[in-house]
Amino acid sequence: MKKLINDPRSVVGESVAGFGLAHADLVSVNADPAFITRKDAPVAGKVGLLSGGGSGHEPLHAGFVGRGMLDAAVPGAVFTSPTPDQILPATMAVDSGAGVVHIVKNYTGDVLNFETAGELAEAEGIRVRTVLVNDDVAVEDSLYTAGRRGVAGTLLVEKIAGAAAERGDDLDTVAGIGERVNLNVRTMGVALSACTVPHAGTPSFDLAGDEIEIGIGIHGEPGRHRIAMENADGITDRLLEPVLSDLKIEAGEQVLLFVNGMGGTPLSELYIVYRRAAQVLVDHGAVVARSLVGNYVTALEMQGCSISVLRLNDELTALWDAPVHTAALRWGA
Amino acid sequence: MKKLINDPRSVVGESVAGFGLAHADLVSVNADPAFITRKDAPVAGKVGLLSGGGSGHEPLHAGFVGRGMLDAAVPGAVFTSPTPDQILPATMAVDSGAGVVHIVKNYTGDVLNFETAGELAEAEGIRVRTVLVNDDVAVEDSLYTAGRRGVAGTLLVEKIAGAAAERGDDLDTVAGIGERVNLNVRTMGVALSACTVPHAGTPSFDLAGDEIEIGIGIHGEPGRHRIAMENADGITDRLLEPVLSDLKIEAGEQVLLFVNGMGGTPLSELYIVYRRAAQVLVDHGAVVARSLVGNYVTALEMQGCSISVLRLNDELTALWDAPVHTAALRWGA
Amino acid sequence: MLLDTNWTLKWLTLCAQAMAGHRMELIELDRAIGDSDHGENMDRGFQAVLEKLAEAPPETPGAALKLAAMTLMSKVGGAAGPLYGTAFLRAATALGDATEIDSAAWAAALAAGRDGIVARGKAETGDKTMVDAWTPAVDAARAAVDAGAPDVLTILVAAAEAAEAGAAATDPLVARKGRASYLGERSAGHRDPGAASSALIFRAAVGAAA
Amino acid sequence: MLLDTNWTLKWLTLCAQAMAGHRMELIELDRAIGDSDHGENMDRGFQAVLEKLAEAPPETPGAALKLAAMTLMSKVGGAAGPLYGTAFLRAATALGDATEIDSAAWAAALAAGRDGIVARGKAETGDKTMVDAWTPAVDAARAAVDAGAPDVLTILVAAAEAAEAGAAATDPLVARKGRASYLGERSAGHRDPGAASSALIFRAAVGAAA
Ligand SMILES: Nc1ncnc2c1ncn2[C@@H]1O[C@H](COP(=O)(O)OP(=O)(O)O)[C@@H](O)[C@H]1O
Ligand SMILES: Nc1ncnc2c1ncn2[C@@H]1O[C@H](COP(=O)(O)OP(=O)(O)O)[C@@H](O)[C@H]1O
Ligand SMILES: [Mg+2]
Ligand SMILES: [Mg+2]
Ligand SMILES: [Mg+2]
Ligand SMILES: [Mg+2]
Repeated sequence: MKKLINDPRSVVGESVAGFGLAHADLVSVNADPAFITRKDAPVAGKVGLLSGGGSGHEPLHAGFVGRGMLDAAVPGAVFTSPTPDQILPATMAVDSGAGVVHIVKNYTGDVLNFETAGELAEAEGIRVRTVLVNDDVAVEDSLYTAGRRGVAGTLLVEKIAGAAAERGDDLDTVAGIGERVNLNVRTMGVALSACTVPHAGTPSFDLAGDEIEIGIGIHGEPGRHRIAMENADGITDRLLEPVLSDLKIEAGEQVLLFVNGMGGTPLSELYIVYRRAAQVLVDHGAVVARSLVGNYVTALEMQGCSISVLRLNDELTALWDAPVHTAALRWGA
Repeated sequence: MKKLINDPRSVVGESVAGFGLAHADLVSVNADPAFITRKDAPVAGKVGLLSGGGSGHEPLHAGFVGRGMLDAAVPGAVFTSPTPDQILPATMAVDSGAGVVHIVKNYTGDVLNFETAGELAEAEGIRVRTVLVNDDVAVEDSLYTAGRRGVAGTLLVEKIAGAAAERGDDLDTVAGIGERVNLNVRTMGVALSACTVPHAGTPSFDLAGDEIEIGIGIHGEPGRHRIAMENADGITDRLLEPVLSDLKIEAGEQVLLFVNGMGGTPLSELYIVYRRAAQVLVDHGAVVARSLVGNYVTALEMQGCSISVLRLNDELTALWDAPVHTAALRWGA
Repeated sequence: MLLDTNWTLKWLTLCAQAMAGHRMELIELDRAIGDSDHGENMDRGFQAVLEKLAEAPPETPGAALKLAAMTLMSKVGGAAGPLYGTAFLRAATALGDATEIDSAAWAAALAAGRDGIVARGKAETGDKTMVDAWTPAVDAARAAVDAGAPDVLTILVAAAEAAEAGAAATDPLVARKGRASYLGERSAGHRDPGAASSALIFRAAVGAAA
Repeated sequence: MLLDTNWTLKWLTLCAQAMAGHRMELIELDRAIGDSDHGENMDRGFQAVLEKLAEAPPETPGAALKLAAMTLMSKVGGAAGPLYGTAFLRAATALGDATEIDSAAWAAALAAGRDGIVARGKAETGDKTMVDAWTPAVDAARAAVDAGAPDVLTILVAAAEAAEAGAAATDPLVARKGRASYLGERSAGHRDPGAASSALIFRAAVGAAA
């Protein structure tokens, strides 16, 4: 394992500290317990937006703290959900009295820890609403699974709900918009290589030189199945098909197309995937009205990508376009 | 070799096409010969700013085309400088009559191809000034080398010269500011792994599991020397020392600190490096007034990073802060 | 013999040692069907428990387990943190202020712990989770009490053996809860990491009484 | 025998074949001390030359070389593109409108080509570049002419052998120009890719006359 780290146990602390130094104009970092807040938190009268989860997905979530997006991010250990003793003070730090929305990716650990933190916050008199993100079509939502995972679509929920909070929507409205985004986004991912969790020291799975994992999440876990390597267009078609059929995109609908890198794939390759995906969508009759391409919701240095499609309407588009000023996503501000 | 590509020979064309589709609001793409221009080029009365070089360094250069930065980017094959038959029409497409500045990284191939293109453009009546970027302190500038390489500092030259052009500076002034940036920035890089050029199919060099390459460029070439793996703080110190001593940074001076990922290193690790580098600079008495952390000037999926330090003054800081609206760098617009 | 505060402290100490000693093994189990963090999380959590116990030594078994519960809750994270935290908390509550615990009280505390895990995680037996170690352990303890086992050590041994067998029995199962459920059929053929760490915890209880 | 348009076309065709056939070998040489693209670039460039020649077959050796020069310039890129482009252009200029080329004219054209490379790239002999193949080739051709070699094939063979020896002689050198110079001492022990491709070009000239 070769990584630019000092000690597997100090990875998150040092990385968050560096993030705080580099973006001191935007965020404040609380070292212990670890959480990051918007510099000007709590913003008077504004609903607070908080998200968190295991580390290793950077820039998610800390990179999205700032005006028009998150008020707080709570980083756990690598691939480990954060704990209530982090989530609670972060929630308190961003509550202006208007309540706080927790954006939680659907994993057992995240759900349980946020559940406890939410109860504790309510006991402190803070109103908390939770938006559960579960956009991954690789996992069937059935009695036989922990339900669909939250993956790259989380960014879209955070951006759009963040814009709603910024314009002054109340707690239920912000949460409702977050849920609407979640209902209208689907994602599917592929890994060309595994990643190495620092404290584990070995790759998260073993993959032959000519194999890829289809239907992976963002924690280095193996995917739903393994197939022989294919070219970019073939892989793109394979990822996009379940996304479109699950989302039931119809001709004429406007969509946002998000090609997300897993961390170790060059941007140039993401654009090759984007090209094909955009073509397929157009052939499908959809209108690609907005797009995002880059390494945003990652799994350390994993090679691969995910494709997300979000069904837009005028309101969601306007909220997507609204100004955002964070370390990793910025426009109009 | 596992890559999200269709055919090694179509990598650049398809990637640029995808880039054009994803950023149709910002850029126009000319397919053959390949070049990318700002949507509204040529901008009346404005000096044109053009850069280019081999592909594989994305988002450099196409990701920096837009308001406040480049008017055109000219992508060559992977790690291969573009040719005059691309550079010339791109130059013509962005000349509004005010002349065009070519920002050229100092490699024999780039220098020769831009030289020819510049002569041909002059023959067409276009005034061309060239800014040669050579910020890499790993290479000694001596009779016995092709001179220092242009690496991550190129981004800083493009941003700051771009802001000068945008505010209406004339050809010589824009070129002069670009040269001033180049004179005041130094960079040093490290590779933890090699990268694989698509048409070559094998990693660009072989590195044992416990070795790293110090003083690498951005073309997958081996570095100046190979050492045993060290921790992030040790590597950071090793990279920063020659940068600071060559730049002769003195106590009280304001600097911009740029930690650039080579493409395959997670953002979290770049922030660990940033943290140490910022500490060292502060101990040195310097003031880290601006910073940039991310994968901006890459070598495909290489793992590693470079550290650049730019000596600032009020004018350079103001130009750095000026609005920029490109696919990969955006603020104030 | 009755279980007392000393035993409880020794048990938690042996748990911490077991997690440190089996850290890589638990990571490796989680690598196969999860995200490679279980051993690291449990190790970090129980080290923190030891620190907390040293700071303010508790006076009853229940107080010790409550401190452990709160610490696991705030230091482990992931799925295991809240689940183990709840289990220890419910067990602590069941024990109340008692300074000495007999077989029946211990069996009841274990059952309360298991019920806590099920209440939070909603897993059933056979879902390939830590429940598959806890439920056999709880059942074995209860059965031993019902059979009139007078000695608490017998209870601890019965529980440990049942937990170990239960953990081993997760090998062929297809996971239906937790992260391993995403793998579907591919989760079969691997031991559940949480069941494995649970077995270590039950075995440590025996060691503390030896 | 005199060199004519047919020979020139055959030469360029054999160059293209050689680049395609030695593509990986040249990539491998460039991988060791450069950026792994030389074989790919030369292959792409000479394939384009063949296409251009087929589109508008030139009528003189000079015209063929000029078309090759312009195509290499616009399709190869990197350092090799402008350098080979300049070499072929200067050689074409030296040949003028001649339809048949004798030994002396060919030796002079080669010298002009080499001078073009040096003018653009500023490399000296021993800098571990293509110049280390070209200069021995030019010298051998000139020496053969001076020695009165009547047959142009003799000249071509002398040049090819000298170029090959020159390329081989770059192995121990430390590069002082081009990308390999960044490696300093580490560039020693590897053949210069541009010298190797130059040797292939000189060898193809023999094949075209055979
Ligand atoms: N719903 C659940 N009910 C009971 N146990 C569960 C449940 N979900 C997960 N677990 C247990 O948690 C273990 C994983 O813990 P850990 O790796 O620390 O958390 P995470 O899955 O969040 O990375 C599993 O092996 C399983 O025993
Ligand atoms: N200044 C120079 N003079 C002569 N030849 C040079 C010079 N610089 C580079 N070369 C030749 O170019 C070859 C490299 O070509 P190529 O790999 O295509 O370009 P690049 O170095 O731009 O990737 C070297 O092996 C060397 O022979
Ligand atoms: Mg986890
Ligand atoms: Mg090259
Ligand atoms: Mg786990
Ligand atoms: Mg090369």
